[in-house]
Amino acid sequence: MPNTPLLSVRQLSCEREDRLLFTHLAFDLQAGDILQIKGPNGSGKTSLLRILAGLLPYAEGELYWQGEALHPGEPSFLSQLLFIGHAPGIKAELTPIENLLWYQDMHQGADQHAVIQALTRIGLGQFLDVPAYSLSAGQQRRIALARIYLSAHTLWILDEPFTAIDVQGVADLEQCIQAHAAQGGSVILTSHHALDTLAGLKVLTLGQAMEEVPHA
Amino acid sequence: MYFASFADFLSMQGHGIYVWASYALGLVLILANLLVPIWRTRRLRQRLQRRLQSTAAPAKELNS
Amino acid sequence: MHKTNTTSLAQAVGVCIRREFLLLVRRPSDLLNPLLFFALVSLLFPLGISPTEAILQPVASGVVWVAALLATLLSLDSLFRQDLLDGSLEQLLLTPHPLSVLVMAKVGVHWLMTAIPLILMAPVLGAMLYLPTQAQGVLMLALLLGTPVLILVGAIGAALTVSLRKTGVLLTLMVLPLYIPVLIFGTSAVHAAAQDLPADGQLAFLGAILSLTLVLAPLGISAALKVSVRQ
Amino acid sequence: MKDTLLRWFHKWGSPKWFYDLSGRWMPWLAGLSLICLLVGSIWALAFAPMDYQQGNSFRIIYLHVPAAILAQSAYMLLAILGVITLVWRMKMTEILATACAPIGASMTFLALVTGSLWGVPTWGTWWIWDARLTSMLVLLFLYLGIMALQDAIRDPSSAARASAILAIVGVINIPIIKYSVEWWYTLHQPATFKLTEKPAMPMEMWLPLLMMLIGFYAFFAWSLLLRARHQVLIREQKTRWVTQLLDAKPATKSDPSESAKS
Repeated sequence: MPNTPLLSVRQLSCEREDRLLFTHLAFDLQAGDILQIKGPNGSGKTSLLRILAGLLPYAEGELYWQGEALHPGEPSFLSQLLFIGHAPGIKAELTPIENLLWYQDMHQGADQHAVIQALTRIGLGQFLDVPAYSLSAGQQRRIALARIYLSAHTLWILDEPFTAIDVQGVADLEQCIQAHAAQGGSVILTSHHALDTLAGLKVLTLGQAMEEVPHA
Repeated sequence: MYFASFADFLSMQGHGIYVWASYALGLVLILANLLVPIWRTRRLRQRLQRRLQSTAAPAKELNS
Repeated sequence: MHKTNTTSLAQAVGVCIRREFLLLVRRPSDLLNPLLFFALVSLLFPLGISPTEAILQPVASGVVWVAALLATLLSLDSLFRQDLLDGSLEQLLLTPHPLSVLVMAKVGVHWLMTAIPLILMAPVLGAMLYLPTQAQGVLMLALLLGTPVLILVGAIGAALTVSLRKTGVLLTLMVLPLYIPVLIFGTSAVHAAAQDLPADGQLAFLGAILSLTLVLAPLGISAALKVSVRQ
Repeated sequence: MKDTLLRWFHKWGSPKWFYDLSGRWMPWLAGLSLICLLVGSIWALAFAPMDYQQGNSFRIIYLHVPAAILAQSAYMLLAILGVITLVWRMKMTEILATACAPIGASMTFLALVTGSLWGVPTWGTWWIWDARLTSMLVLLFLYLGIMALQDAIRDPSSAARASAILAIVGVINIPIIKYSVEWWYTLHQPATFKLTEKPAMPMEMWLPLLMMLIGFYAFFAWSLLLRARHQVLIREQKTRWVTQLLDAKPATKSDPSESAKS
């Protein structure tokens, strides 16, 4: 097939605490797509992201990555995935640099300079050597978000990336997401933030079919 | 019958207390493992039927 | 499309070891508590039974081993909990590297930082309980072979109960029965050495249990972590 | 042949199929276990000969040995169900494992108490650190550990998968524990008469034992199915087949969130 979708989901249903969050969910994600998951709180947005990342078992459905069936924890998939969830994943005793260096070394390797640059870009320039426990929750979350600037992963799954970021930071992050999509990567994110300015944006509201958003 | 009389059967030359105690415990455990699930299933079915008939009550999760 | 060159496993393990080391060094109380507990339990026995050598000397190896067992179990309770709470445990699952190897790095550093001081302390407590000096060496060797098993098996229990808020007795109930072979061979090794008998049979057994646990436990720990995180 | 096995495997995997099938098997199991246990115990108590050394307390062997065998095979079953649960994620094996643990635990307890009661006339006390009794005590703690873990985790399938891992770790450790306790017993206890060692048994002794063993296994299967059916009803209470099963009138308007999970 000319372009197998990067990620395709078929008949996915998810049950949490015996409450049926969504059922028969199906969509395809092409390279270059930016998919925004919308829906009221508790409609299963985070659960869907965690299922795609392989962090949550699902009752029924199939997931395909580049055409092949995707099993949770598949190394070939994980080496292409950047997942930033609700919990920042930051060790409080380590400094932002140490935290970020750990992530880069676990995935694609990075040098100290690039890490410092990313942290400064996200607004943590003065807190490079401060242990994370003395930073605010928002700042800790930004350490995790700084991974976006350093990431060469194909698929980004971001859960509410724009919370705890100031206006200038949001614009910078949007521009980074747009560039990533332009280079053939794709992003799945949840956000209450309006993203209509992004090209290639698709919106999936849980409970309704996915629809293209005409580029403004 | 191995024993001469019923009394002899009960006393078993002094070992009766231990033998009968063991078999009593065996009976208790076997009955428990049979009656407890039966009773619980019956109770669950009744509560499920009552909830379904009423259908008004929200589908509260029954787990016992 | 992006050409992603993932870091090598050796590099990832090295980074994990460095991080664990940093974390433990920056939170020394976690290291100190098990050692204090170890000394305290050994102190209770003379008070509880009697201070005379005739009574303490034969039970010395048992007391030291039971205290070491409980101290290790105490240090394991919070092995993964903080990682789960701050989200780094699920990120560990999301790395392309095999989880069982990364977990070995973490548990290995934990053993190095908690069991080695314990092993160095054991002869002191042994002497306090009138353990003959010729048994001190075997005591340390037996502990050296036994504590990794205690920590690896205990880590499986810790991984299984990481998502529960309070686990205290549950972890002990699950894991202590599995410690019995180590306790039996460990104490009898020291006991034999105390009577100038060869203890290499028991030590060989501890070594066998250690090699079995080194091979199988990481699989158990990573499977348990995957069950606990994927909830 | 392979696909029929797979199809059978998957059929058993669906709770509805299990519920119907177990409904048909249970009467037979009930009959078999009642007959065997009744005849077996009467035979053992009244007709089997006394042991020349231990006297009538020997009759407890007809209860102690089947319970001990059942205790260990139930743990093996727990481990096997655990492997299937972890590898194939089958809901039914989760349910069967949850149902199996309490029965195994009560059989271990029965074996433990009958073992010590049996020992009283010969040892003079109700507990000595006999190798087999101690291993039985450890097995009881292994069961209690599994049941405590199953109880502690809220989500039923995570609880089943977590206790499956503990069961597998436990089953690997059982031979090691048994050997080390055996070795420890011979080290400290000079080889006195090992009470629980079965002396060579003549025909009229092991026939009732065989009968009791069959009875115990049938009872085990019966109780397992009973507990499993109860678990099935709990976990499938929202499905259509359970609603029909309860032959209650389904809600007037079709319930939108109704999902016919097979």
